[in-house]
Amino acid sequence: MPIQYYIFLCLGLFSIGMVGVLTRRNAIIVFMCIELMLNAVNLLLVAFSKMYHAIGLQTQAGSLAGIDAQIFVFFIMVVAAAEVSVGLAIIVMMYRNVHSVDINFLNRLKN
Amino acid sequence: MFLLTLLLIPVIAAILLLFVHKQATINAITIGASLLVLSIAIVILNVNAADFDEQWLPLLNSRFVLHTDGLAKLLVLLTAISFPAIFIATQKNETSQKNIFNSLLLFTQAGLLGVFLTADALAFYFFWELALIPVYFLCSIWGGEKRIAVTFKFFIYTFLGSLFMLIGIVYLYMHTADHSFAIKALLESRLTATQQNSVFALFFLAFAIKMPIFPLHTWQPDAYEQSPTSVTMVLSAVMVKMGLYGVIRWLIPLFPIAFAGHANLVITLSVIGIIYASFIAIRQDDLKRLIAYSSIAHIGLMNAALFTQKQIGAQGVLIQLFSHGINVLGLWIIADIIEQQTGTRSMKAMGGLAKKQPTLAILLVGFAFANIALPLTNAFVGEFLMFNALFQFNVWMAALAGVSVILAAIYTLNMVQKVAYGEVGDLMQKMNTPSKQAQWVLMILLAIVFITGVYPQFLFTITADTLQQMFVK
Amino acid sequence: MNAIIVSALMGVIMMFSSWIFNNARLQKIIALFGLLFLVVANLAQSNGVYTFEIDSKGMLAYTSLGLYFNTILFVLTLIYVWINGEEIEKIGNHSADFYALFFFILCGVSVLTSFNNLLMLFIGIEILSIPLYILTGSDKKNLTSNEASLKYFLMGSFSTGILLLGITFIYGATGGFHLEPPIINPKTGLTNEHFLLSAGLILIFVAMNFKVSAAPFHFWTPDVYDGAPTVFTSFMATIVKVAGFVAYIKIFDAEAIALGFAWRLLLGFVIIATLLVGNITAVFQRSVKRMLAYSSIAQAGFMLFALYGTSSFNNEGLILYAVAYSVATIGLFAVLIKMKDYSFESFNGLAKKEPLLAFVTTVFLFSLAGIPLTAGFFAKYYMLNALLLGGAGLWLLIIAILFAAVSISYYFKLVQAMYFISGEPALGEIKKSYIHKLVLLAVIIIVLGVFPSLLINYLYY
Amino acid sequence: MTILALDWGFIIEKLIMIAIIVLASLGIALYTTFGERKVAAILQDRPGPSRAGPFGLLQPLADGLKLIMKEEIIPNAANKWLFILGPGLAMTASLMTCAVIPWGSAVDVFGRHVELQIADVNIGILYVFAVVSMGVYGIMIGGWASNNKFSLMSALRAASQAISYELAMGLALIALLMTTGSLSLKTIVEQQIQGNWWNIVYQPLGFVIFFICALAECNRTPFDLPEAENELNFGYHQEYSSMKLGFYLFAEYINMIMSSAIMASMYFGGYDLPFFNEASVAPNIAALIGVGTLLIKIVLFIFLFMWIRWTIPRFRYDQLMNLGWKTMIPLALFNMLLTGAILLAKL
Amino acid sequence: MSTLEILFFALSAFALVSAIMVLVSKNPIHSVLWLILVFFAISGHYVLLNAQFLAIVNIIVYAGAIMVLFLFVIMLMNVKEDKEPQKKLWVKLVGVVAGGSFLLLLVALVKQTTQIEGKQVLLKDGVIGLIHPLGQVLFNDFVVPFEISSVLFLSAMVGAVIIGKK
Amino acid sequence: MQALTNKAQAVNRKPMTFWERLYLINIIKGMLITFSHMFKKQPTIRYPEQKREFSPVFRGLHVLNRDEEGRERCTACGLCAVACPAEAITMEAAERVEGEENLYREEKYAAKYEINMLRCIFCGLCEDACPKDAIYLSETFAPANYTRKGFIYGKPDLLIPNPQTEATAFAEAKGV
Repeated sequence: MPIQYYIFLCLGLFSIGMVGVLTRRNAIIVFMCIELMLNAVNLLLVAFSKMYHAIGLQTQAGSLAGIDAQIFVFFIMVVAAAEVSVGLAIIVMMYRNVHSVDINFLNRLKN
Repeated sequence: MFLLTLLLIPVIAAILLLFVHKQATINAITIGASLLVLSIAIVILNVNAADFDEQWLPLLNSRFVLHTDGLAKLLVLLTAISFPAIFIATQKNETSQKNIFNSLLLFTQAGLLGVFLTADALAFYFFWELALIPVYFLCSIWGGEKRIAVTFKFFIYTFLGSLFMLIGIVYLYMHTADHSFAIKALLESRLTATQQNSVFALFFLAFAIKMPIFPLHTWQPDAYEQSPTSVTMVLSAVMVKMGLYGVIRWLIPLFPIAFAGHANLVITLSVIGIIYASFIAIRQDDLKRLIAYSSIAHIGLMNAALFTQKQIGAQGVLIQLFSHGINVLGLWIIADIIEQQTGTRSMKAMGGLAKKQPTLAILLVGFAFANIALPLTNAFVGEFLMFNALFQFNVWMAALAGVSVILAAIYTLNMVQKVAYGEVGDLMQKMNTPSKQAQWVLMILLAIVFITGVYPQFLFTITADTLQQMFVK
Repeated sequence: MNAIIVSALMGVIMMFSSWIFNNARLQKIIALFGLLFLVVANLAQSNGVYTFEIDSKGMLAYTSLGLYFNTILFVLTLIYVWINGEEIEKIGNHSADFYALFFFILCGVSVLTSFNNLLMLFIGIEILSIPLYILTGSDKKNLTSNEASLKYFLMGSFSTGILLLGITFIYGATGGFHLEPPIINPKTGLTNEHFLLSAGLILIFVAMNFKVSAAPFHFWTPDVYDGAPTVFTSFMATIVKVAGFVAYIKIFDAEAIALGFAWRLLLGFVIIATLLVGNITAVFQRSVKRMLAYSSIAQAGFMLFALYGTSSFNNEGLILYAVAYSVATIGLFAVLIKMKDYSFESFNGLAKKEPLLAFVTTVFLFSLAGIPLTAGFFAKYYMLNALLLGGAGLWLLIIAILFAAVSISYYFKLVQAMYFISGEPALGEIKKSYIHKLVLLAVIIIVLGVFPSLLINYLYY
Repeated sequence: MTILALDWGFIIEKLIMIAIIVLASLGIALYTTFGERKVAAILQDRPGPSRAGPFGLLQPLADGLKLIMKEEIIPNAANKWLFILGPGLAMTASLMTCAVIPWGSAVDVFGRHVELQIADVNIGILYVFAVVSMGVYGIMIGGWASNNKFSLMSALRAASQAISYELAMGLALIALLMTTGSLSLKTIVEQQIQGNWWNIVYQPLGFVIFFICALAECNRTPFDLPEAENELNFGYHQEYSSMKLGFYLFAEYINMIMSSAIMASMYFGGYDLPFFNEASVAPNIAALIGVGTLLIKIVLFIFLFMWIRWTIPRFRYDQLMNLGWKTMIPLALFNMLLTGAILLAKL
Repeated sequence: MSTLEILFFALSAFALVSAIMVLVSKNPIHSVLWLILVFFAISGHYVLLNAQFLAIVNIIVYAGAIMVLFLFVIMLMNVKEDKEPQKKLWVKLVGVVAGGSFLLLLVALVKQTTQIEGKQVLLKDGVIGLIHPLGQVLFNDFVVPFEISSVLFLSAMVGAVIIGKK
Repeated sequence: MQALTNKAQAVNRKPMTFWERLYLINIIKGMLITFSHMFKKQPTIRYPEQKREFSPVFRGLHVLNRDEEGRERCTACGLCAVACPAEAITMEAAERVEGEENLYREEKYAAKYEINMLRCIFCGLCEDACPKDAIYLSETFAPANYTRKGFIYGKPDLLIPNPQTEATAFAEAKGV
C-alpha cells in the first residue's frame, strides 16, 4: 500500500477533526474532535512506522526499524487518557456552575 | 577617579535628600552638592583629568569610561553652572516634597554629566535615559494642569528617539572589529555609504527629537510650558544641548558620508524650523512659550550651522552651545520670578516691571539683548560665525535664516516691551523684590554673558581640540 | 536527571503532606525547602554531581544552558512561592496539592530544558500543561476561571494535536524522533524532497506558538490569563512561558536552519504580528490584569527574537529576558493581588499612601518597558543584538523598537496613576514584610540592570 | 483473486467451533438462569422451579419461549435505533469474549488437528479487556435510549462502576502477567499444566482482587447497583420487554460464564485436571476430559457467584466507589509491587 | 484488487464517513457513537498493519475508556439536541473553509514530496506491532519517558481530585 | 423495665479492629451460614399434590346439614344470624306445604339462606347457636372467585349433597 494513501486518509481525518474544533461550540464535541485529530496522527505514525520497517527489512532481516513510532503512539494514547480525565473534570466543573457546556458561555452573556 | 566624583556627588546628594525633610538642610545639601560639582568642573577646565576606565560588562565588551575633551569640558561647565544657578534662584519657591524634587533634579544632573563625559556608546545610552527619567517624574508630578499627557508625549518622543539610537548603537557594535562600544573602536568601523545612511538616520532621529528639529518639535513648547520652571530651565539650558552634543560627538565622526549627504535636508528642515518657531514666538502671549519657541529657533540655527560642515560654523556652534545655555537660563529665571510672584505667565497681564522692579528689568533687558545676539553679548560671536558658515554653504539659506535674527529681535523686544514697560499691570502690582540670591545669580549670569561676549577667546581655547578633531580629516 | 527525579519526588511528598499535615503554613515551608533542595540538586548536576545515574538512551541530553535554565526557573519558583504563599492558600484548601502541581510543572520544565527526542518534548509539554489547566480552573466557583480553564484546555489540546502531526511528519521525513539537524544541502536549500520535513517543522512551529502565545495563535491568552486566579496567572505568565521558550529554542536551534530564508520570513511575520497584537491591544485595556496578559503576549514577541539566529546572544538574551521579565511580572502580579479591583483607577495615588510599594511597582514596570538601569533593558538589548546577528534587516529592529515605545504607553499608565493622579488607592491589607519581599525583587532587577554579567557569566562556568 | 485462496478448511473449522461455543454458551447461560434460581432456592431452603420437566429442567426453555412470545414494546420517546442497538451490543460483547478462551487441548477430528480455542491471539487478555470495555456501551446506550430517568441513572451507575473496577482488575492482572510473561491465555494455561502449581498459589491476593472486580464487572451482587430495585425500579432495562430484555439478561449470565472461564484459566489451571496423567489416555479423550474439567471449574465459579449473591447485601453507591478506588486499586498496586519485588529478588 | 486493498478502502471510507458524521450529528450522543465507530475503523487499520497491540490498546483506551467517559459526561449533563449551542453560519463556513484549505495545502505538499514517492507500507507482515518486541523496546530504550509519564498521571490525578472535589 | 428476653444487646460503639474492618471474616461466616442452609430440610409442600394437614380445630366453609333421610335440618329460626358477629347470614323463612315432608324436616324451613363469605370471619358462633345442628363449619375453605356476588353463597352452595340420592357425593363432602 503506498504511504501516500495513508497520509491522505490521516490528513482527511485530521482536517475533519480540525473543522469540528472550529465549528462546534459544545465543549465536549470540540474535545472529541481533538481526540479524532490525535487518532489520525496515531494512524499516520503507525503507517510511517511500517514504511520504515519495510525499508529496514530490505537491508537487514529481523530489523526493528520503525518500532519507535509505535511506541510513540502508545505514549500518545496514554497521555490522551490522562488529558481526558482532566478535561472532562473541567467540563463537569463548568457544567456545575453554569449548566452549559458552551465554550463561549460568558461571551454569550456579554452580548 | 576625579571625573567619577563629578557623577558621584550629585547621586550621593540625591540619595541623601530622600531621607531629609527639613527645608534648610535640603537647600544646603542641594546647593552645596551643585556648587561642589561646579568647582570640580572649573578645576577640570584647566587640569586635564585622567580618564576613568573600568570594566563594566565584560561579555559585551563595554567599559565604563569617562573622558574629557573640549566639548565635554564646555558642556560640563554649562551643566555645572546651570544647576547651582537654578537651585539658588528657585530655593524660595514653594514646592511640595522639595527633597524629592531636588533629588530628582540632581539625578538629572548626574545623567547629563554622564552623557557629556562618557566615551562608551552603551554608557552614553544609559546616561541619556538616566537624564530623561527623573525629568519625566519631575514634570508629571510638579507640572501644570495638563502635565500628565504633555509629559508623556515628551517622554514617548524622546524615548522612542533614544531607542532608535539604541538600534544604531547595536548596529555599530556589530560592525566593530572586536565588538566594542568604545568610541575609538566605533570610529574604526568603516561602514559603507548605505549602512551609514540608515544608521545615521537612527541616530539623528534621537538627536533631532531632543533638540528639537522641525517637524519633531511638537512636544517641546507644551512640555516647557507645563513643566515646573526649574525643570524647564534644565530642559532648555542643558538638555537640548544633548542633541547637538550627540551630533558633534557621534554623527560627524562616525558617518561622514551620510552626514554630508543629509546636509541639505537637515539644513532645510532646520531653517524651516527657525522661521516657523520665530513666527509662532511672535504670536505668543505666554512668556514661557515664547522663550520655548525662541529656543527652538536658536537650536535650529545651531544645527543648521553644524551641518554646513564648515569650520567656522562648528566653531560658532561650540561657543553658542554654552552661550545659549546661559542666556536662556537667565531668561527663565526671570520668567520664573515673575510667575512665582504674580502667578501668571500671560504677558498681557504684565507690564511695568521697570517701574516696580528696575533691577530685574535691567537684567531682563540684558538677557534679551543676548537672546537677540547683539554685539558685545556672548551670542553675537557664535551667531556671527554660524551665519558666516551658512552663507558659505548656501546664500539663500543664510538669507532665510537671517530673517530669523530680525524676527528674534521682534519677539524679544516685544516681550521686553510688554513685560518691562507700559502701565503697571494688575498682577504686576504684587511684584516684590526678588530674593538676594536670585538677583546675585542673575547678575553673575549676566556677567558671564558679557564677559564671554567681549572675550570669547577662552571658549575658543577650550574647544580647540574638539574643533581640530572634527576637521582634521 | 537530578532535577526531574527530585521534582517528581517532591511533588509526591507534597501530595502526601496534603493529608498528613493540615497546616497550610507548614506545607508552604515544606514546599520552600523542597524547592531549595531542587535548586541544590540541579546545581549539583550542573557541577557534575549526578546523584542518579540513569542511562536515558539518548532521550535526554544535558547542556549547561538547559541546566542553567533549570536553576533559574527553580529559583524563580522559589521566589514566587515565597512571596505568594499566602495567596495560594486562599484559593480553596488545597494548597499542598497546588504545590504538588508546581513541582510536577517543574518536572515538566526540566524535561523541556533537556529533551533530546521529540517524544520527550511531547511528554514534557503535557506534564507542563495538564497541571496548568487545573491551576487555571482552581477557583471553582468563579465562572471566568471555569471558562478560562476550559478554553485553555481545549486550545492546549488542539495545539498538542498540531504538534503531534508535525512530529509525525518529521518522523515520516527522517525516520526518527531524535533532535538532529536534518541533512539538507545548504546550497540547494529546500527542494521538493523536503516538503514533508518542512511541513512538519511548520506545524511544530505553529504548535509552539500556541504554547508561548505568539500571534496569530495567541487568542486564548487574554481570556485565560484574565480568568485564572491571579496568583496562578503570575506563575503561568512567567515560569511556564519561559520554559516554553526554552523548548522552542531547543527544537529550532537544531532544525530551523534547514528552512533557511523561509524560516526567517515566517518568524519575522510571527514576531511582528505578536508585537502588534500584544502592544496595540494592551493599550486599550481597562483592567490591569488584562493589560498584563496582552503585555505578556508582547513580551513573547521580544523573546521570539532569540529564535532568529544562532548566535550566543540568543541564549544569553533569553536568560536575561527570562529573569527580567519573570521577576518583574511576578512582582507586578504580587502587587496586583493586593488590589481590591484590577482597574487602573485603583492604583490612583498609591505613591502617596505606600511610596515604597509604588516605587517597587515602578521598577517592575520600567523593567518590563525596557528602560535602562533595569534588567529589562539589557534583556531587550541582547534580543536586539541577537536579531541583528541573526541577519535581520534593520526594518525588523525598527518595528520592534516602535512597539517597545508603544509598550511604554500602557506601562506608564500605571506609573501615572500611582504618582500623578491623586486618589484613594483600592489597596487591600498589605504587610510590611510583603513589601520588603517585593523590594528584594526590585533590587534584583536593578542590580541586573547595571551588571547583567552577574547572570550570564554563570553560563560559561 | 486472493479471496479464494484462503484456507477454507480452516475457516470452516473455526466457523463450526464458533457455532458450537456460541450455542454452548447460550445453552449454559440458559441453564445458568435456571441454576441461579435453583441455587437461590436451595440456599433458602426451598426447592425452586420444579414443574416444567423433570426437576424443572425445562423451565429455562419455557422462560425463553415466554420472552420471545411477549409483545415488543418500544417506547414512543425512545431513540429507536439505539434502543435496539443497546441489547444487541451487550449480547455481542459478552459472546465475543469466548474467542480467546482455551476450552481444552487439541483434538484430532477427521484427520485435522483442531485446537479447542477459536483464536490464540498473543494478546488474549488485552482482547478480553477490550471486549469487556465494549460491554458497557450496551448498557449505557440502552439506558440512555430508553428515555427514562431510572434507566439513565442506572446506565450511568453501570458505566462508572465498570470503569472504576476495570482499573483494579487490570492492575491485578498485571501482577499475574509479570509472573507468566505472556498475554496468551493458552500459554498461561499450559504453563500451569507444566508447572507444579496453579497461579492461584502465586497470586492469591491478585485473584481475590480479580474476583471481586469480576463481580462488579458482571453487575453481580453485591455490586448490582445498576439494578437496585428499591432505588431504580428495574435498572437500565426497565423499558425493555420481550427478547431485547432477554438479551440483557442473557448477556449478564454469559458475562458470568466468561469471567468464570477466564478466572479458571488464569488462576486455576484452565482445563488442567490435577493428578491426572493426560498421556495415559488417547489425546482426544484427554482433551474431552480437559473440557469437562474446565466446565466443572466454571460451574463451581458460577456457584460461587450465586452463593455470594444470596449471602451479601448490596453496597451503597459511595461504598462501592470507595471500595473500588480506595481499597481495590491500592491493594492491586501493592500486589503488583510485591510481585515485582519478589521477581527481582529471584533474579 | 487484493483483499487487503479492499479492506483498506472499506475501512478508510468507513472511518471518513463516520468522522464526518461525528461533525454533522446534532445529538452529542450520536456524535460519540460515530466517534467510537471511527476508532474501530482505525483499530481495523492497525490490524491491517499488523499492529495488534496498538489495535487492542486503541480499543481499550479510546473506545473502552475515553469514550465511555465522554458518553458518561454527556449523559450526566443530559445535553439535549435542542439545547445544543450552535455557532453562526458564517463561522461554520469559515471553519470548514479553513479546515479544507489546511487539507488541500498539506495534500498538495505531500503529493509533491519526492522523498516518499513509491515508498510502500508493509501490511500484514512485520513483527514490530507485536507485543513482545514492543515491550522489549519500551522497557529498554524508552524506559525514561515511560517513567516520566508517571508524573503526568500523578498530576492528572491530583488535578482531577482538586477539580472534582466540591 | 425488665427485659423479656436476654437477646437484647447494647450497641457497641468501639471502633472496629483491623480484622473487623476487612469484613472478609464476616463475609466468610455469612457465606458459611448460607451454605449450611443447603443441607437443611426444605419445608416446602408441593401444594396441589401435597396438602398440609389441617389442625383439629380448623374452621372452614359452612355446610347446611341434612338428616339421614336427606331432609334439610334448618328451620329458619334465625339464631345463627343473630349470633353472627359479622352479620354475614341472612335468611327468609317459608312454611312447608303438603308434599314437602321429604324435603324439610320441620314445618318451617329456610326458603333463602345466604352467607356473605366476604364478611364471614369463620368464628363458628353460628354453629354453636344452631339448635338443630343444621349448620356446621367444614374443613375446606372458600375458593377464589371473580365477582363479589360469587362470594355470596346461597343454599345450593351450602347444602350438603343428599345422602339418599347422591350417597357418594355426600360421603365425599363429609370427608369420611
